[in-house]
Amino acid sequence: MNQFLSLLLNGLSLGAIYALIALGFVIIFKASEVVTFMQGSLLLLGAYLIARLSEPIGFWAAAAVGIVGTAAAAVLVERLLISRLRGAPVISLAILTIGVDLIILTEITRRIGSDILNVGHPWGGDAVSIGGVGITTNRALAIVVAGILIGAFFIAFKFSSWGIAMRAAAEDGEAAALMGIRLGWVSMVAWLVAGVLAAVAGLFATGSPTPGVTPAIWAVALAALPAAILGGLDSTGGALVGGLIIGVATAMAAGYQDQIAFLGRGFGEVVPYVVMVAVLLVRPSGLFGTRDVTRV
Amino acid sequence: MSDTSTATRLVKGVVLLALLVVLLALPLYVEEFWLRTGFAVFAAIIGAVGLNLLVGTTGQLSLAHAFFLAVGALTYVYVSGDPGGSAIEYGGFGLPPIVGMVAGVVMAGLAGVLFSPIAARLRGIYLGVASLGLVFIGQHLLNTWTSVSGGFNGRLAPAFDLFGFSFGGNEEPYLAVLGVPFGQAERLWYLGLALCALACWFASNLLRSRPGRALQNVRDSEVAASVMGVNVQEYKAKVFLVSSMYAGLAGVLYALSIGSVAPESFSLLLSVQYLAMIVLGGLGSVGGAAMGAAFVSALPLVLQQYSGSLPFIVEPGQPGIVASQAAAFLYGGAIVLVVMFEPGGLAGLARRLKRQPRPPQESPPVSTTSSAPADSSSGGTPR
Amino acid sequence: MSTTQLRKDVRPLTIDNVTVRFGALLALSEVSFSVEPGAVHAVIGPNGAGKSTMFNVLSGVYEVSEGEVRFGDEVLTGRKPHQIARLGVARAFQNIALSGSQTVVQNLMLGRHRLTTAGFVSAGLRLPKARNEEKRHTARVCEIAEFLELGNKLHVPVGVLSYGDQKRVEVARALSTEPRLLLLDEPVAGMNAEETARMAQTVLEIRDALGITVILVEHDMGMVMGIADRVTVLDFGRRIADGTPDEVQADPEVIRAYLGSGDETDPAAAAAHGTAEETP
Amino acid sequence: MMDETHAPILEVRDLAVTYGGVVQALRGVDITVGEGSVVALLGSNGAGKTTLLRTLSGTLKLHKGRVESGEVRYRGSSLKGRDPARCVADGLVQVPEGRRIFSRLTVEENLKAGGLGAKDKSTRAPAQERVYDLFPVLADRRTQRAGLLSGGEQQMLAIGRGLMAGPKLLLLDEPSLGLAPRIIGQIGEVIREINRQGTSVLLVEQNATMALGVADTAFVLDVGKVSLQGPAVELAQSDAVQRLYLGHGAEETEAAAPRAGTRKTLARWKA
Amino acid sequence: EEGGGDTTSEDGVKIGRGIEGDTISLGSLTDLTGVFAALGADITNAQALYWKTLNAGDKICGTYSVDEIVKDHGYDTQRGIQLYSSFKEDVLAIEQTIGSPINTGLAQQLEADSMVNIPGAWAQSLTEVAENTVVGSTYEVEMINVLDYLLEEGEIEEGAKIGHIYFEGEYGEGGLAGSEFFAEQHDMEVVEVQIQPTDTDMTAQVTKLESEGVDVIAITVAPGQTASIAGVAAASGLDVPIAGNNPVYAPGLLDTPAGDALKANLYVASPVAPFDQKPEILKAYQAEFDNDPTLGVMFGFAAADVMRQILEKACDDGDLTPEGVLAAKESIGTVDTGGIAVPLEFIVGESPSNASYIFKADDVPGGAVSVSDLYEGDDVAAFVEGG
Ligand SMILES: Nc1ncnc2c1ncn2[C@@H]1O[C@H](COP(=O)(O)OP(=O)(O)OP(=O)(O)O)[C@@H](O)[C@H]1O
Ligand SMILES: Nc1ncnc2c1ncn2[C@@H]1O[C@H](COP(=O)(O)OP(=O)(O)OP(=O)(O)O)[C@@H](O)[C@H]1O
Ligand SMILES: CC(C)C[C@H](N)C(=O)O
Ligand SMILES: [Mg+2]
Ligand SMILES: [Mg+2]
Repeated sequence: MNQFLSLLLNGLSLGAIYALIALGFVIIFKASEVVTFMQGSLLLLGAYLIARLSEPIGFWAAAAVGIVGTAAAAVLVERLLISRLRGAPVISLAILTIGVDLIILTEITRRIGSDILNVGHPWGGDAVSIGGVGITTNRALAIVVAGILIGAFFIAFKFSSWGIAMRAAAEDGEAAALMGIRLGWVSMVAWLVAGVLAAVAGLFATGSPTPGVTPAIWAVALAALPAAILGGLDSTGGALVGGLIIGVATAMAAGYQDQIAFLGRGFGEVVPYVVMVAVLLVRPSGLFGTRDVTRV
Repeated sequence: MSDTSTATRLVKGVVLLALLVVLLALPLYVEEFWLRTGFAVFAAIIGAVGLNLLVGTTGQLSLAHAFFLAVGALTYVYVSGDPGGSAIEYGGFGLPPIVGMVAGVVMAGLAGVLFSPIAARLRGIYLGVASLGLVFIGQHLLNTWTSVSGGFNGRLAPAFDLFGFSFGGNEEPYLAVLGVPFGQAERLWYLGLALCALACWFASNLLRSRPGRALQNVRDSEVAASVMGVNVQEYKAKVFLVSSMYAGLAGVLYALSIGSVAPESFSLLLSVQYLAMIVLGGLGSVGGAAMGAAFVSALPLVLQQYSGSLPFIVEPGQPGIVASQAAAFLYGGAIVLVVMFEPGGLAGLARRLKRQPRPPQESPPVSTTSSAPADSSSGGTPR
Repeated sequence: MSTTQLRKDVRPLTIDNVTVRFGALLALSEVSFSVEPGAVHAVIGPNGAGKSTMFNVLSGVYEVSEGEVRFGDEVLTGRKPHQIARLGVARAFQNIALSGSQTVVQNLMLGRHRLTTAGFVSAGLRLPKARNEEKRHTARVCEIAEFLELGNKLHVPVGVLSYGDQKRVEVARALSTEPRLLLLDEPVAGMNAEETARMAQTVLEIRDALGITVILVEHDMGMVMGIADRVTVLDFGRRIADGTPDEVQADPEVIRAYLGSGDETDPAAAAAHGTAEETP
Repeated sequence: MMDETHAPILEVRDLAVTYGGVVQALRGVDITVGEGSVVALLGSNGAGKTTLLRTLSGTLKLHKGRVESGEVRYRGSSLKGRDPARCVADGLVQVPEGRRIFSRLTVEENLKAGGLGAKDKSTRAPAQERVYDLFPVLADRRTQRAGLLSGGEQQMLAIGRGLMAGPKLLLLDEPSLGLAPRIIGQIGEVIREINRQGTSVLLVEQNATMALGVADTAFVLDVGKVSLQGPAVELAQSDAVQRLYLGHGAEETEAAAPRAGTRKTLARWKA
Repeated sequence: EEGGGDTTSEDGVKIGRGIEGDTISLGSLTDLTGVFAALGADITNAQALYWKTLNAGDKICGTYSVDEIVKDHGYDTQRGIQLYSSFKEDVLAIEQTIGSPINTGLAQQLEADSMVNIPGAWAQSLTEVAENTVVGSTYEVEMINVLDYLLEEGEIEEGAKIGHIYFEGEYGEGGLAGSEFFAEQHDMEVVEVQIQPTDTDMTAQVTKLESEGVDVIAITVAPGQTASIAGVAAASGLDVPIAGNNPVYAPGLLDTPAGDALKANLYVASPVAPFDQKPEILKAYQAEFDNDPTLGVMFGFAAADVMRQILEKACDDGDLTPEGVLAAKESIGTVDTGGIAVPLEFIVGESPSNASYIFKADDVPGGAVSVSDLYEGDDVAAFVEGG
């Protein structure tokens, strides 16, 4: 039972990090219908900046610079590349982000070399106990911060016209422009937000119990993709729920690996995808995604 | 109108013929490395042309291609390979390689048909990522099913031969043309060229005829297609069949080009590379897929081969940028540049060189959205 | 009725008590009427009355909640769209649903789908059978394009054609299936008066030359009253009138629900103003 | 009728536009819209009507079109290089051709989107109420996905959405498309109504009866050039307009043609 | 293909492929941009430094300097194999091939080309190919050694429960086979947990081991996971020794929040001595490069030194053709690298050594201190015989 609770808590905290990244996918998708493949390298960039700067300027300043820097990088990509390709097939834009991702990833991998960079969180490897179950402070904070950020976006979408502007711009840019929606602005803000979210996710993804910044954390973003899909790619709430489901499923599959060993060792790795496919078979647009309706 | 179209067709024919002649003569002049790279490119072209039928022509976004390649490759090594393995033992039927090749193609096709009902429920990016699930599940299966796959490190692939003519291994019977001995690399080159040409020819015929038109209309509007008498589900299943048969053949050639197969090779990365091929090449056209495949599969190698001569490159071990990192930068940059200047893919570039009129909705709208691609019936579409 | 020589296999169409629901919305409510073989039968009614929904039922895109549609002896309801297409029911869409990147001929050749047989193998290998078939049907399709005044645009991608021409391609594609029953949904929307007249003419030609049944949905009353043999009027999913053009035009219910005063240029008569200010 | 002496809200001078540098869509167009007037713009398919509106609203470059020469002045200042969002903020609002509603948004969200460009936020709620009054069917369908509306309902939504921004100059591209006759009459009335409230209107129409009925002046565009212009009532009497746009005289052709045998016919398919 | 283009040099040594004048070319198939980039960079750096020093001094046979052709495959099998074909005509032997699947894929070609090759890995299956020159004990032997050391030192007892976290694949399964064999000998039980190289958070895995009540954690993973395992174990109060194969450790781990836990509990078996035994190598390396070196550096030196000795032997035998080099490798007997690596003896199909260095993590230059000299577990002999 204790193991179960512990796995559950751990899964939720992991899921909170996935949710942050998934929300980045969702926001860019909402604003442009592009699925970005850059979240991984943005996350890495954010974590790298924070880790490199926390020694000279202290953790909090480094965190601020890292988040701003990552957001700036995302905005730069949007301004220099994405915004100039308005009207291009979205699938081409997705491939473009792969190219950019490769460049950033290569450069940061080169800079990190064989080191494992320590981010220097003030909470270090501390742990807290919730209901008798231990969890690192880092992860507990991740849950709180993800909850706050996602809640804020949920409210922003619900009670402002920002969400409508984004979805309108994504569906038909020209018509949206004719409504006075500033396409460049909508898209830029979306990328900026995705950059911020990636950096925040990177901040927590590289804290205890993960050792620090290695190029491998790039792959965390990969696990967040099924989370975003499962929740529904255009749903803020879906990003949260999807992230948590994937987080918990992953933790459970790892923790109860003997019980599912009949499916083959290492089955845990495919669990996120199995969960996602199962959900999609029942709900083809994810749990909370907008259903696809057309008529003639 | 038809005058100019026969003229362009003539030009196209001449260009293709010239290309074929060059490709036929190449083994007489270039080194083995390039022939091997060429063979890998041929394999990639076959796979990309198949994927393009599915994604570009029919609008079914699939990232499962790596899985179908794996089915083809593994079936080949199992059917034509011998039992063996030291640490991990694996089985094999040891049948003639041509049997293995055909079996690989058929099994991959079968896998595609089995997947198509799932695919039929999903659309756009949801289909894309769900199909990615197949890749992960497939890799897990291969890692677990060691008696077939040889486990994590994989197993050797038997060399190909056809009626006693060997394409690898023993190089028999001995053959030399114009004084150039035709060894494994040369022979494989021709095998790849022949299969690739056949695959491209078949696909372009398909696109220009009844099934191709039906598939394109399924992409543009499923409802319209079905009202015109196209059985949409059946066609989707069929295109999955054909596309994964192409993937299966590509998988067999992939095994031959590496000489071994390991589950790890058939990863998400491979699927994404195939998608990049057809997008960078230009969705919907056979020539585009071929160009994209050459671009994606050969460029990293070419760059690595030559980036050493760039001025700012340091020897491995020195601080700075080493050749392979430069190659990665250049490759990433090349992808960005292609999309920036030809969002519709390299095929658009070729077309521009030919200065043909350019229809406004050139690149078929494969959207990653949940909605059917550019469905005019959704009411919001302009005329 | 005209002097048309009917195609022998053209049958009467019977719509029997058809109801279509979308949640609480009754898009069609117990609608019944029948269409004589070889007639031009118009279906009119206000926006949202259920005309396109009726077409969606006839072509199998929507399932009925209740009721039945019969084409001769064949029951259409419950069949898939492609099965209905094989029975010779063709449709031109209200919102253009062509393949924009394909040429006019290629779009029309899709119409030949049900009449041709080339499969993946024979087409991919360019077997003689497939090639001959392709040639024969291409020739026919060019005739049809010619007939719809598209003769000089055969190899133009339809995406660059003007709206009017695209509408013509829609009609031509439906004709290319050699239908027994042709459904036209607003074929002259976006056309000016002269072009409308030409399209009206074409519809009559189709009926007369091919001897098939045409069901026409259109808001252009000039055209409808000019060429329809019979008119059914829908309002809020219900059939409110059915008769000859003259009868229907005189029906007060139809005037109230649909036609308005008839003189649109006189703003005082239009109900609009009243609506704007008197709706509670 | 409007007074012709009003200062123009819009002046188009010698405007030439090409697409992709090759297709000459407009070849020297001069058009004036007087402050507070309704101007109709007629022309057959491909004449360049939509192109003109795109130039005004700043969306031309989204279609790879370019202004080659000439100039456009809106309320005294040049529109050159002004982006669509600025145009809307300045009160220049276009209702695009072919509906272009946001099919995945609900009806109400579509209207909200239409109001995003309005400078004065307080006008949004009353504007929305007014649209619902004009088209009660939209009010019934507030929460329905717009893509599921019937063709005509979508057209009503498109027009309603355009009204949400509180335009000073409204550009309407074929608003009557796919609408029932009674609603077309209603649209004509709406145009007059908003005009009375101070909005100038440039109306592109195929339905010349309606357009000439509500317009003060009219222009006819023919392959990229203005071929006819004048007060709407006068233009309605001209031969060309009568024949091509009002359909008078068409009936005769229609009746005569089949017997004359000049029309192409189609033989039955035997196989 | 040139066929047998062998010639004889002035001093009577037969030479062929891969020797041009006084220069021997060696190939290197490494990973500088993929998942093992960190390891690949260190090995590559070290080897470059080794040859640089050698070329400036004694050279091979007093005559030949060494030139490297380094290719980066980014851990992509297909690319690795294509890159092999790009240089196989130009190199005499290969001093480094990272990636088990790539080594497996190349096996046939290595045999056909008589290409002596030093894999950057220690899997049992690699020893089956005569050309492969595995520098160190196999993963199995390593794991037995480190567990035996813990038993010897009283850190664990007979009948203990071993929790083993391991990678999918040959590396992980090799380590697991070692601990399973060891457990059998000592009445122990193994709880296995498989992970993927991409996993970074080990909470769930450690939680499982904790609930199973294990007495020692064996790990066959990569450094990132090591830190996570130690950190989570410490946080949850699972204070047991951690026994690892050589690739589990990197000195950079000491800067992570898990640093203290690692210093307290981690024991690693390694084919190469930690830096505290060879401070001169660390110094030389740090003079040239500014990164925090891992044991990959020691391995790079050791591998280069083994290659040098084989080439010297071949030269002495008068045959520096590939076949000559292969023959030299097979007949060289025990190779002593002067205490960089364990003593090696190459017999096809067998672990080249039974010994390992055992070290603990510590805040010293190089991040590790040896806790014993060469260590050979009592059970290793039995394991090697039992096959
Ligand atoms: N798939 C659907 N889901 C929900 N409502 C629908 C659907 N299809 C049609 N409707 C509704 O049913 C009613 C009838 O629509 P239909 O398209 O048949 O009208 P129509 O008579 O063709 O109108 P128009 O003349 O404007 O084209 C409309 O109110 C529409 O909103
Ligand atoms: N995006 C484009 N690219 C190239 N040519 C175009 C484009 N849009 C329009 N054209 C061409 O410009 C000319 C004018 O088109 P426009 O759409 O302005 O006509 P229109 O008067 O609005 O016609 P309609 O009544 O059919 O709406 C036509 O010849 C058309 O083919
Ligand atoms: C260093 C080791 C972890 C290398 C690993 N055996 C591989 O796959 O290459
Ligand atoms: Mg309709
Ligand atoms: Mg227009």
